[in-house]
Amino acid sequence: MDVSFTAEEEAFRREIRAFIAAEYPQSLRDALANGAEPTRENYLTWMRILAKKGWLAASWPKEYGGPGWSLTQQQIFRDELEDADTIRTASMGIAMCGPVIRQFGTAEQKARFLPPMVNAESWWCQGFSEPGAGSDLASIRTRAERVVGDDGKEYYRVNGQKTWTTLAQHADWGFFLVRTDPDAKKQKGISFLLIDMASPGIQVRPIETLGGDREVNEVWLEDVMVPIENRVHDENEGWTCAKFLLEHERSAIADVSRTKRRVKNLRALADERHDERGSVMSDAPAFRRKIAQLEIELIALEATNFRALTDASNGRDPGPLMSMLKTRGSEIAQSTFELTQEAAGPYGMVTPAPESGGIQPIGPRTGVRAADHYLNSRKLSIYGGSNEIQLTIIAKTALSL
Amino acid sequence: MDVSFTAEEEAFRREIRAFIAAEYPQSLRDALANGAEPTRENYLTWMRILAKKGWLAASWPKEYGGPGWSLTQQQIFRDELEDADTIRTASMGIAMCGPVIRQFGTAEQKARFLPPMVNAESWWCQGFSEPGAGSDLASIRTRAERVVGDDGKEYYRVNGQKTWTTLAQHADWGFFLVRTDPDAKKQKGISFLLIDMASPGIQVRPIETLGGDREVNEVWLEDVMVPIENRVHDENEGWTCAKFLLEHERSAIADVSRTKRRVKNLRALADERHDERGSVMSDAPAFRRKIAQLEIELIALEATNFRALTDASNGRDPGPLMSMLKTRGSEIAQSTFELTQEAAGPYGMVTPAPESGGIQPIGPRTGVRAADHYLNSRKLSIYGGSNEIQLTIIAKTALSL
Amino acid sequence: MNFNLSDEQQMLRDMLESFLRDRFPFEARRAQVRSTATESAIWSAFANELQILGTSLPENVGGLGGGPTENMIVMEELGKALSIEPWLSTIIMAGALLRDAGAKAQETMAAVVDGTAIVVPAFDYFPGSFGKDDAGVSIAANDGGFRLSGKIPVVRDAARATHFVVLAKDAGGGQALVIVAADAPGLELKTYQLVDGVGCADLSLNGVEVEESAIVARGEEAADRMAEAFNAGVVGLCAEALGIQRMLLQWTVEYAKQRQQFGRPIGEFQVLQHRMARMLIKVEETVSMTYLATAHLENRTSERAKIASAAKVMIDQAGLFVGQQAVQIHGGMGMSKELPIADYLSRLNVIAQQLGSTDFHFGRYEASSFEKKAALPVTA
Amino acid sequence: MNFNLSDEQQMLRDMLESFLRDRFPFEARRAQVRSTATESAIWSAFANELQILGTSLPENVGGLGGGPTENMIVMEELGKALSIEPWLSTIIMAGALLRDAGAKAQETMAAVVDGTAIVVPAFDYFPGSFGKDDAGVSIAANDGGFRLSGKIPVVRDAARATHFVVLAKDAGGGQALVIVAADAPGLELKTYQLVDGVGCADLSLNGVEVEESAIVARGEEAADRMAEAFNAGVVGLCAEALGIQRMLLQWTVEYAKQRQQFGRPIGEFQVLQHRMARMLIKVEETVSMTYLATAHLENRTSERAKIASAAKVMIDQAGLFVGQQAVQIHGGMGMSKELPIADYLSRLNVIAQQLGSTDFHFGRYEASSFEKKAALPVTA
Repeated sequence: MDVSFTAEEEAFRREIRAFIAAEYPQSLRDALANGAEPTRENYLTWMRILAKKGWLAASWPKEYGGPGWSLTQQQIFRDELEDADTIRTASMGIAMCGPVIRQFGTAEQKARFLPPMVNAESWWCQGFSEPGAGSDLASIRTRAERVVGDDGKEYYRVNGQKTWTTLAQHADWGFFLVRTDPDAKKQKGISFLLIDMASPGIQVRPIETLGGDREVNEVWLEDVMVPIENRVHDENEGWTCAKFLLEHERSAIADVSRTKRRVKNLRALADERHDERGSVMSDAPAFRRKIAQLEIELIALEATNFRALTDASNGRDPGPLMSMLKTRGSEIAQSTFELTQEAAGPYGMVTPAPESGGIQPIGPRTGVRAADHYLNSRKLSIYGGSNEIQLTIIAKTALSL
Repeated sequence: MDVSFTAEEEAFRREIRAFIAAEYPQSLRDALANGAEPTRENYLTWMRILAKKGWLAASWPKEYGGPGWSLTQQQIFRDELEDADTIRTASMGIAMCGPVIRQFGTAEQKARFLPPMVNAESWWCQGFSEPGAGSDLASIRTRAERVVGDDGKEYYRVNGQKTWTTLAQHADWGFFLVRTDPDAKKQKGISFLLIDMASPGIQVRPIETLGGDREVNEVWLEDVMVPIENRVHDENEGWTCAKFLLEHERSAIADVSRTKRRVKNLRALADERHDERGSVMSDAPAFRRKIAQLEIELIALEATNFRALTDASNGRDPGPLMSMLKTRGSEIAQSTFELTQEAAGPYGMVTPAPESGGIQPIGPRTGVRAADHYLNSRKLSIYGGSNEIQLTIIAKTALSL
Repeated sequence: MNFNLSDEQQMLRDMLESFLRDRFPFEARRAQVRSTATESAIWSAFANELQILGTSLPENVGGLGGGPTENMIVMEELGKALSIEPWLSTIIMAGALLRDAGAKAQETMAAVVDGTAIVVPAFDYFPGSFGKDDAGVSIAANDGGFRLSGKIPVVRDAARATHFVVLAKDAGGGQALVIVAADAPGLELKTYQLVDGVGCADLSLNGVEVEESAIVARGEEAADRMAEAFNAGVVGLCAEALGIQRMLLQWTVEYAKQRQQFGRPIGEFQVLQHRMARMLIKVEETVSMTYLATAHLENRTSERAKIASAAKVMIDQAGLFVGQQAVQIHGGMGMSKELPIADYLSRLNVIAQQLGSTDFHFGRYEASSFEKKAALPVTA
Repeated sequence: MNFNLSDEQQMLRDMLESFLRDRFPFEARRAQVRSTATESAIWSAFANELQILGTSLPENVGGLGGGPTENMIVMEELGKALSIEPWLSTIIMAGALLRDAGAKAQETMAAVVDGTAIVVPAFDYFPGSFGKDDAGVSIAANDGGFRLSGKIPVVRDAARATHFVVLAKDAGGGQALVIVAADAPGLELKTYQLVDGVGCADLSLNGVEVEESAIVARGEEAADRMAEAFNAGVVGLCAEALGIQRMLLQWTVEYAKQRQQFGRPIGEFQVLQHRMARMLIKVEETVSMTYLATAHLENRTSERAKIASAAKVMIDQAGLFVGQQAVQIHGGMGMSKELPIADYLSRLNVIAQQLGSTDFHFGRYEASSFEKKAALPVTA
């Protein structure tokens, strides 16, 4: 048993850190101060820098344009990105759709779709949830019928509605679950399609969330024509792709690196803000105890995450640890937002003036928009398979109940 | 809205307090020191004193030999009994069986069974649970067949096994749920019988619980002959009696007065014991916060209990408040035992030497047997309809789910 | 000992409930929050149509002589409708600060009752700050009158105030409660909105001049009035939170009965049934504590501050659970603006910090329960 | 960075697990707890059959040179069997106190390895007391040797000890670690049993005489050894708790699959399924923290005390939940002596207080996380 890093790993960490310090644009930091909503260009600026270095597809093997890092290296990379408070990279392509194409795609699909992901040239969104299919994802109704197009080629004609589609307004491409056999039972009869978001018949409408940025959307599809070669895996095998992908999503959702960064921010805030009795909040025994509880849970989460990595890198199936990471990862992140809201007090509760790109804070910047972020964090236990679904998975798979 | 007591109520409280101070035997206090298990005679000593005063059946109307107190007076009486740390009175007759007989019994049954209850002349136990019928009480299998006895009279011949029967070893009588129609569905086909515990064919065997006193028993019934006139209500109407009774039991289980007393003991203990840093535990911020949380929950419980009393005394059905009182009452009592165990530390963990009537404490008396009492308190969320059952009742009845 | 409402109190509840249901649907609330108008048709109707502004105020200002119970009833209904009317500031807290406090106070509160004035206590509704150096107002004699200078952060309802009641300190540390007109020269407001839609402001007083008559209380009396206003405000918040929790529970149960997943309503899943039962338990505990704390105010018992803090703690905790579970059970819909769920949750979050955080009230309860001190600190 | 066990370590686990399953069924445990014998067939087998007593001890006392990982493996298995053997006291803690501490220490530990000695640290396993006046041992020079006097409360495993390691203070406040034979004249034990079945004693030393060679460390070195022993003991407790939690979860799941209510196994009820999933999560978190804390000991990192305390906090909390829910899901059977559930829960309750309560370890974690102190307090 060993918790130390090797000299090589420590050197790797220094390399990452130095790169970020040198290359992360100050202009980006300035633009995102005061809780402003990032633009598409903000995201792409940093993604292009990483892509140029070959680090955007950090989890990918070399043969597909990734750096070919070990799991520990990937963890170090994530830690350093978050620790430096860099803007998140849009990950639907790299983390979710890419692995599906690598696993189930044809040689043509790999050649066509993977390089633009690696090079920050295509932005992907996920079209899974529907108004009637949330936790019960297999009950999707978006319909894809085979038709012959005006050009004489075979197409899927897609009609339906997707919802809660993150950042769809920025996306070039989407990966969709659609029903290709309406008579088959639930999980059967679903296919996995790659759809050009510029196709005629696609409409993206924002879902307004309280205090949230424009993050989620409804996507309406009306007679959208999708070439047959954009289907990944066999027809009616979409559920296999989705299950594979959800496993990947879940491990990302534990999100240890990011929560570590947020706890650091919380600590800074608690060092600055005074409670009603005039004590700095990190000196108030009750608040300090709450932070300690959070930190201890996070230490355990990181250790569990590490066990899952160890299993995966030794070729063992981490199994129900994935559902645990999703459940506990989301809960611990939510606690962090909750405590940050508490530490920020009224200073975190000021709303942005309409149409502004941010707010004029009434207190220091650390707590800006803490209340909005808290509210937004409630989604963490809902999406990607709600925590109730995860607990059922754990009971069924790990305990055979 | 009013939280004050009237002058009459305050005078009533003084009267109760003076009576207890004058009449509660010091010999009883001495006998029960150091966590000794009370004997039958210990219980009866105090019950007889109360009965002589006319206060044993405190919740009963005058016509049946009770004092005819208002609900507020009853609450004051309970508060004072507990506040003075008096031995509990065996309540299965007064609180549970008596009300059923008053509600459903014949004039003969009332005349025969109620006065001995009021006068501390009969001790009752409850024969409901069976090994296969815990939460699912309606699935009891103890069988009662009608037969003609050697004396030519009609009897029920009862065969079966009851379990978790509290203090059955002391009981003169038991009230039992038995199946009189094996073909009827669950709740139908059950009757409510009063059985003389001295009847041939009854065997009472203790269930050993870890660190617990001899409190619960198995009761085996083999060809026990029960006169037909010992059935309360019609044949196959036993479930009606049981439901009526369980409502009564539940309100008693909130047990506010007793928990208040226990919190007082906890406070005394926390004033005395030092934590690892040398601070008295009631000065340690974390432990003090736990006590405050407990006290606040208890204040809310008492107020909810009072609302239920108000409803009942105004002829309104308190409805799901009863299930809430059971759920929260048991949880809050369990927290009290949990914190008492924590405050007592090793001093509460010493086990009684075998066969002794108590233990030689290694610390002060306040914390003696705290660990045993904690363990024993786990039953509070199990018996009388587990808390899971209560939550289902709340969901069904109050929320129509 | 009883928790019963009188017939008049029951009528007040019914009237207000049906008024707000008809005249203040959720779209009206959204519109009011978006607008920057300082006039409110609802408040005007309270004054003129319903004539309820004086319900809990004394007869010497034209009120009906009610008290904490009437305030509780109103606040619960305002909570149910998620109203942003300044009842808490103007009727409950300013009412307590100015009750029987001389001619100027009575004249001001009389204007409140007829709807022409909105009086707001100018004190930090969210005690605690980043460095306390520049907070606080000083008062000094000046040319026959007095002069006020200083800053007060995060004053709720400030944008709508016609008058403020300011707590100021003189050079010797003596306290004074002073009425200041909102348009007084030297008074500046930096306004902003919080996530619950209420307009707040940081106040700066730069040599604001007031006459002797504007001083409504001094010294210990001023502190006592602050404590009364604080306790009454805390209990009012509890009642508001109760109304909010009730609606969240009701909507969640309705949604769970109708929303289908896995071929049946999600309300049939045992885990959600038990969770909603737990929500109901929390709501009923909130009822119990709100009633209890109100009755203690009503009876002016010696425990009223302790019970008010106990109530705030429990209700904040209940609100956290009820609000979070309402969102969770609504799934994504709970976060969308199509439903009012997130708005109600946001208000609960603000309440948890308003007039003292949960931890502050824990501490205040502990001080009273463990230290047997006669007087409790109000804020710091 | 890895949490993998070596093949030898895996073999140790398998061997011990199968040995305890065969030779120490729960009836044997009940009998051992009831008896007052100080001999244990299990410990003898550890010494002679399995020859594992030296697994984690250095080669200079006849050990195999293992360390924290081996101790973790053994403690987890002892926890699964609810064994009361003094591995924690004798191998882990006395092992840390006496490691490389001179001739007398090595001779004593060599006797441990061959099973002829049981060495027990004589210090309060449950720090904190009712008035601390009479606790503590003094040491004074006497006639070429030394003389020890004082009291030590609640020493675990005392009844089986052949030797104690006593922490004593001289008149100048200097500390010394001293080996004292259990049969030394002037040493008195008041013995009793705790609810987990382990024999404890309050020790009185009334002028116990020892030679210079019995002093194994002084001053800062003595304090360092105490700290090492304490950290190692805490992590050992975590591993024991892990074994206990595993069994409680396993039995609960088995019971829920078999126990019928309302016409089906109670394990089919969603509420209980989710609760058992939560139990599993807690057990897996216990695994993670136990591994992590063990690896920090193994690497002797500067964070080992902090992580040990973090582990104790989390594992105590997990134990409370897992233990209580095991009883709840077993219903009445969970409290009956027919099943071992309550015995396992009782041991978890004792662990939550042993070598520092949950709150103590919270404080120790906080001191390290918030105050950036180099040294952490061990006990007071």
